[in-house]
Amino acid sequence: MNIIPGDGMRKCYFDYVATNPLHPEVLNTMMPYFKEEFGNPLSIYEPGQRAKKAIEEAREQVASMINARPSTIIFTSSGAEANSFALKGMAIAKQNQGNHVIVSRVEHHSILSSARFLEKSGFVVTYLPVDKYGFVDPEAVKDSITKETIVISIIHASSEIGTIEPIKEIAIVAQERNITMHTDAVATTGNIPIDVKDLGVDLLSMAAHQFYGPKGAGALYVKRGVRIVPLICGGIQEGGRRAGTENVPAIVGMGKAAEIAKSGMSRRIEHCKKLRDKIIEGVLKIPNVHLTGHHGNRLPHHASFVVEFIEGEAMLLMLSMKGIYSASGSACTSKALKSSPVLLSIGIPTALAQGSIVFSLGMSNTEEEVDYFLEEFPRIINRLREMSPFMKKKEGGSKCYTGG
Amino acid sequence: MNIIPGDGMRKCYFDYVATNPLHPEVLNTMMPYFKEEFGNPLSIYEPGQRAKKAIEEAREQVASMINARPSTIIFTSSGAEANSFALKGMAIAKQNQGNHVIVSRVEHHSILSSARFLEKSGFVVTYLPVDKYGFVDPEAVKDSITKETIVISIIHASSEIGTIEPIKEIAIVAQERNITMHTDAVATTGNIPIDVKDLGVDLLSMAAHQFYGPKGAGALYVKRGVRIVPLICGGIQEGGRRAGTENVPAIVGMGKAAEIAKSGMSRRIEHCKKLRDKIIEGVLKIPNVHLTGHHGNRLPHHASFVVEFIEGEAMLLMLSMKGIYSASGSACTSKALKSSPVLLSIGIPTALAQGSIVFSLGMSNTEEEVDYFLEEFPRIINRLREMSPFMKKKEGGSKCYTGG
Amino acid sequence: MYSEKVNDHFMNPRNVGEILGADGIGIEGNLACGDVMQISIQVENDKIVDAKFKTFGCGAAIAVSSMITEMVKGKTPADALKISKEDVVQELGGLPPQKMHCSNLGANALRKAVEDYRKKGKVYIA
Amino acid sequence: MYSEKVNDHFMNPRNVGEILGADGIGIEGNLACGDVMQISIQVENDKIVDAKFKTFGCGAAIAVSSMITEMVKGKTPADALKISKEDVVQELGGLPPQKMHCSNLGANALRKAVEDYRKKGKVYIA
Ligand SMILES: Cc1ncc(COP(=O)(O)O)c(C=O)c1O
Ligand SMILES: Cc1ncc(COP(=O)(O)O)c(C=O)c1O
Repeated sequence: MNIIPGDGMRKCYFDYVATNPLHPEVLNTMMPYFKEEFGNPLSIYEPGQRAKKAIEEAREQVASMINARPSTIIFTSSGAEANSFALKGMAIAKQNQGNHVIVSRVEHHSILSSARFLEKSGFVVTYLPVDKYGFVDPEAVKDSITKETIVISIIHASSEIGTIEPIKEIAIVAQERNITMHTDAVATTGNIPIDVKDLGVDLLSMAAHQFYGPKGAGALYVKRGVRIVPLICGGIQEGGRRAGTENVPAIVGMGKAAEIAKSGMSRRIEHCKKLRDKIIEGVLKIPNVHLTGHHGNRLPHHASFVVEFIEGEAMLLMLSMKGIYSASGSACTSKALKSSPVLLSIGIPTALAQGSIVFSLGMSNTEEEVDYFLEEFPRIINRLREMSPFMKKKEGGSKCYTGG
Repeated sequence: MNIIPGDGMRKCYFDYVATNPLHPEVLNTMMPYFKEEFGNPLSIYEPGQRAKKAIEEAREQVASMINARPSTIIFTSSGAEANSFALKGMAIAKQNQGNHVIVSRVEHHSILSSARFLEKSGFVVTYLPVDKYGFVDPEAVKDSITKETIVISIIHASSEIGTIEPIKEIAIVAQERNITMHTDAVATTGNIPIDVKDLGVDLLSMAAHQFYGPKGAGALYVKRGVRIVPLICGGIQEGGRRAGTENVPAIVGMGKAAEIAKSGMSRRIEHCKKLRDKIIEGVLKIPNVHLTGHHGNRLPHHASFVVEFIEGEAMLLMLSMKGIYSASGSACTSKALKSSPVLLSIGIPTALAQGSIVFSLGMSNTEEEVDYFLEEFPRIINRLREMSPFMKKKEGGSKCYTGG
Repeated sequence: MYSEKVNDHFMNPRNVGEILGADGIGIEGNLACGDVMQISIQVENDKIVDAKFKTFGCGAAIAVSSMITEMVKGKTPADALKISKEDVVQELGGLPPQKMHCSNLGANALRKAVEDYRKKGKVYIA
Repeated sequence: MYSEKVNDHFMNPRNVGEILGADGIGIEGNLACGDVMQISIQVENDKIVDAKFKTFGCGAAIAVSSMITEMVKGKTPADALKISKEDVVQELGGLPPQKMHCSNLGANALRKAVEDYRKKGKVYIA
C-alpha cells in the first residue's frame, strides 16, 4: 500500500517508530475542530463547552486504552514533553524526601537529558547498565536504591532495539520502597496491550503519533494521589497541572486513535509480527549481520540490526533511493555525530554501531513490500561492502562484534 | 457573519482573545501534512526532508512577521509553554549572575506561576505595580533593579484590559544594564505590528491561535546569542532547545497565519478598531459602567468594562443565550473562584471586579452584530440589576469604584 | 455547563424582588467571593405564603435563589429549615462542582430569613 | 538532504576500488567518528593517471571520495595537493553543515596518498 506520494516508484514506509501516518478516521474526527468547533474549552458558553466535552471524551478514550481513570490523564504536546514533565516534575515534587534518581542507559534522550538537568540542579542520578539484549535487571534496580532514592524511570521499550523491559517486576521493587515509578511507554502505548494497574507504575508517558494519531498530542498518566510539579506553569487547564490553550483537534484525534488502537490491537500486532519475523529471518541470512535487542521479547513491529563493514546512513540512503524508508542509530545519522548510547550500552563496539539499521512496520505494509525489500537489501549491502576498506580484511567473520 | 453553527439564532463571537477560528487558507495549507506528508522532519529520506523544509519555511514566515531572523524562532505548543520556557529558561541560564527577576502585576498566569516556581527555587521576584490604566512605569522598573537582577519580563498587552505596555522604553532600561528582557506578546503578535529590533527585547512569546492560526502552535523568539535552558529536554529538534517530534501541520499553519497576518494587518486593525470604538461608545452610555484599561493605547480589537451591581458570569450567560459570546475576569468565571489579579492591580475593588466583562473582535464580526449587541446588552444589564440586592441602595452613582 | 433546569431558572427566574414588610429577611454571602443572596419571606398561619429573592451572583446563584424560593412556598418555617443544599441541587438537576457553594448560600439565606422571622415573634413552635 | 550531484556520486560512485601496486595510498578517518576513507593513486610522468577509493562512511563521505578521485585524475601530485576541501564541496554543489567534515577527510586522504607516493621515491619536485 503506497501511503507516500512520489514518482510512481514503489514506496515502503518501514519507519513507523519515527512517526505514523494519521488514521483517516482519526482525521475525520478531528476536522470539525479545525472548523466550526473552534471554541476555547475554558469558555463557559456553548461552543466552549462543546470543546470541553470533546476533550473529556478523548480523556476517557485514552484512559480506557491503558485501563486508567480519565482524571489520571494529563494531555501534553509530545512524548518528550510527557517525559520531561514526568522526570522533572516527580523529582521536584519529592525533593524534600531525597535526591536520588534512577534511570537506565537505554532511555530516550528526553529522559537522559532531563536527568542531566536534574544533576545540574543537585540531584544524583544512577544510569543503570543493561545486558546484551538491553534488559534492565530488576535486581540491579533494587541494589542501586539508597535511602535518598525518590524516583525510578525505566523505558518500556526502546525504539532503537525494541526490547521490552520487565517494568512490572521493577515497579514491584519501587512500590515496596515507596519510590515513585515512571515508565516511558511512548514506543509501546497503542502498539502492545498496556494496563497501568497490572504494570504497577505511577506515571506513564505516551505519544499519539506512535499509534496512528496526530503529532502534537501526547499524554502523561499520573496515578491518583501522586504529586507532580507542573512543567508548563499557570492556568487551570488539565487540572492545574499543564497550562496552555488545549490543542483541541489533536487531543480529540489522540482519543479516537486510542479507541481504534484498543479495538484493533490484536489484529495490528498479528499483521506486524508476521512481517517483522519475515524481515528478521530474511535479513539474518545475509552474512555478518546481527539482530540487536531480544529475539522474542520485543516490539511486534520492530526489527533492528547491525551490519558489519558498512555505515548506517549510507544504507538508509541507498534504501531510500529504492523507496524503502528506515532509520539508523549511526553517528552519521545523528546530528550530534555520536553513536547511539543505546547501542553502546548493549555492548556493541563503536565501529559496529555505525552499521545500525532499524525497520519498523505498520498497517500500511504488505508482504510484497517485504519481499521487495529482501531482494534489494542484500544488493545494497553488497554494493556498500564493495566500497568498504574493511571488507577484504575481515571477510568471512566478525572480528569486532561481541554483543548477543 | 455566522462562524458558529447552531439553531439558526444569530451568533456573535466576541471572544477573540480566548481563541480565534482558523483562517480557511491556513487550514488548506495544513491539510497535506495530515495526509501524505506525514514524515518526521528528523528523517533523512525525502518525505522527512519535505516535512523539514515545510517547518523551515514556517520559521521564515513567523520570523518575517516580527522582523527577526528565522534561526531565532523556537516553535512551542502554546503561548503558555513559550512563557514558562522563557521565564524559567532565562533565569536558570543566568543563575550564576544573580537571583532577581522582575515581572509586573498584569502578567498572564503562565508568567506569574512560573515566577512563583522560581521563588520556590530560591529566586527573588519583584511584582511591579501598575497605574489605573494598567501601565508599567519604566522608571519603576529602573528603580526596582538591583545588582542581582538578571531577567525582566513584562507583558506586551493583557487580554483582560487591553492596555499596551511601553515595552520599548522598558527594554532600553534592561539593555543598559545587561538584563535579559522578555515580553509576553501572545495577545499582540499578529494583531498589531511587532518589530523585535525596534522593541529591543531579547525574548518574545507568541501563540498562533491568537491570529487565526491553529491551536497547538506557539513560538518563542530568542535573540541570537541569548542563552536559554530548555524546558522540554532531549533531542535535537529546534536547535537542541525544544525536544519532541514537531507538530508539523500546526507549525506549517502558524507560518501561513503569520504570513496572512503580516499582509492583512492594517486592514484587520481598521476593521476591528471601528467595531471596538462603536462598542465602547455604546456601552459607556449605560449608567454605572466603566471602561477598564486605557482608552487610546489598547489592543485594536479589545473592549473591556466593569459593570456595577451585577456579576460577570451572569452577564456572560445571558449574553450567550442571545448568541453573544464574551469573557469575564470575575471570580465566578475563574475556576479558582478568585477575582482577576489584573483587575485588582489597576485599583478596582473586589466587588466591582465581579462585574468584569470583555469583548474582543475579529474579522468575522460585523457592524450589524455590534448593533444587535448594543440593543441586547442594556436590557440584560437591566434585568440583572433588577435582581441585584445592591441596586436600589446605590442607584444613580457609583460608591465603590475608584479606578480611572 | 449548566443543566437545562438551571438555565431555565436563570433565564426565567421566579420570585425576583423584595417583599415589602416581609416577616423575615435573610442575607448571605460576600462580595469578595462573588455572590450575595437576599431572601424575604411572608408567613401566615405558620405557612410561608410568599418568598422573594434578590441576588448578586453568577448563573448558579440566581438559579438556586429562584429554585429555593419556589420550594419554600407552602412549607411551615420548621419544614423550610429542613431544606438542605443537596435538596436544592437535586431539584436543579445538579450543579458543576465549582458551583456547589452557591447551593449552600441559598440554604443559608433561607435559614437566616426564617430565624429573622422567628426573632420577630410570630413564632409557632412546631 | 543532499544536492543532486552528491546523490549522483553516492549512487553511482566513480573509481571504487584499490589500485594494485599503487604508487601512493592514503587512509584517513576513524571508525568511532563513523568514516574511514582510503585513496590510492597511480602516477606516470608526474601525472596522476588513476585514482581509486574505498570508503566506510555516510553518503557524503562516499560522494566526496568519488568526486575527489575524479578531480585528481590528470593533475600533477603538486596540483593534487592544492585541492582544498572547499573545492570538493563546491564541485559537489554543497554539503549540509554537519557533513562538512567529510570533505576534510577526502582532502586529507588524498594528501596522505600523495605524501606516500613521494616517500616511495618517484618524486618530481614541481
Ligand atoms: C497575554 C497572554 N499570554 C499568554 C497566554 C497563553 O497562551 P496559550 O493559551 O496559547 O497557552 C495568553 C492566552 O490567551 C495571553 O493572552
Ligand atoms: C521511547 C520514546 N520515548 C520518547 C519519545 C519522544 O516522543 P516525541 O517524539 O513524541 O516527543 C520517543 C520518540 O519516538 C520514543 O520512541
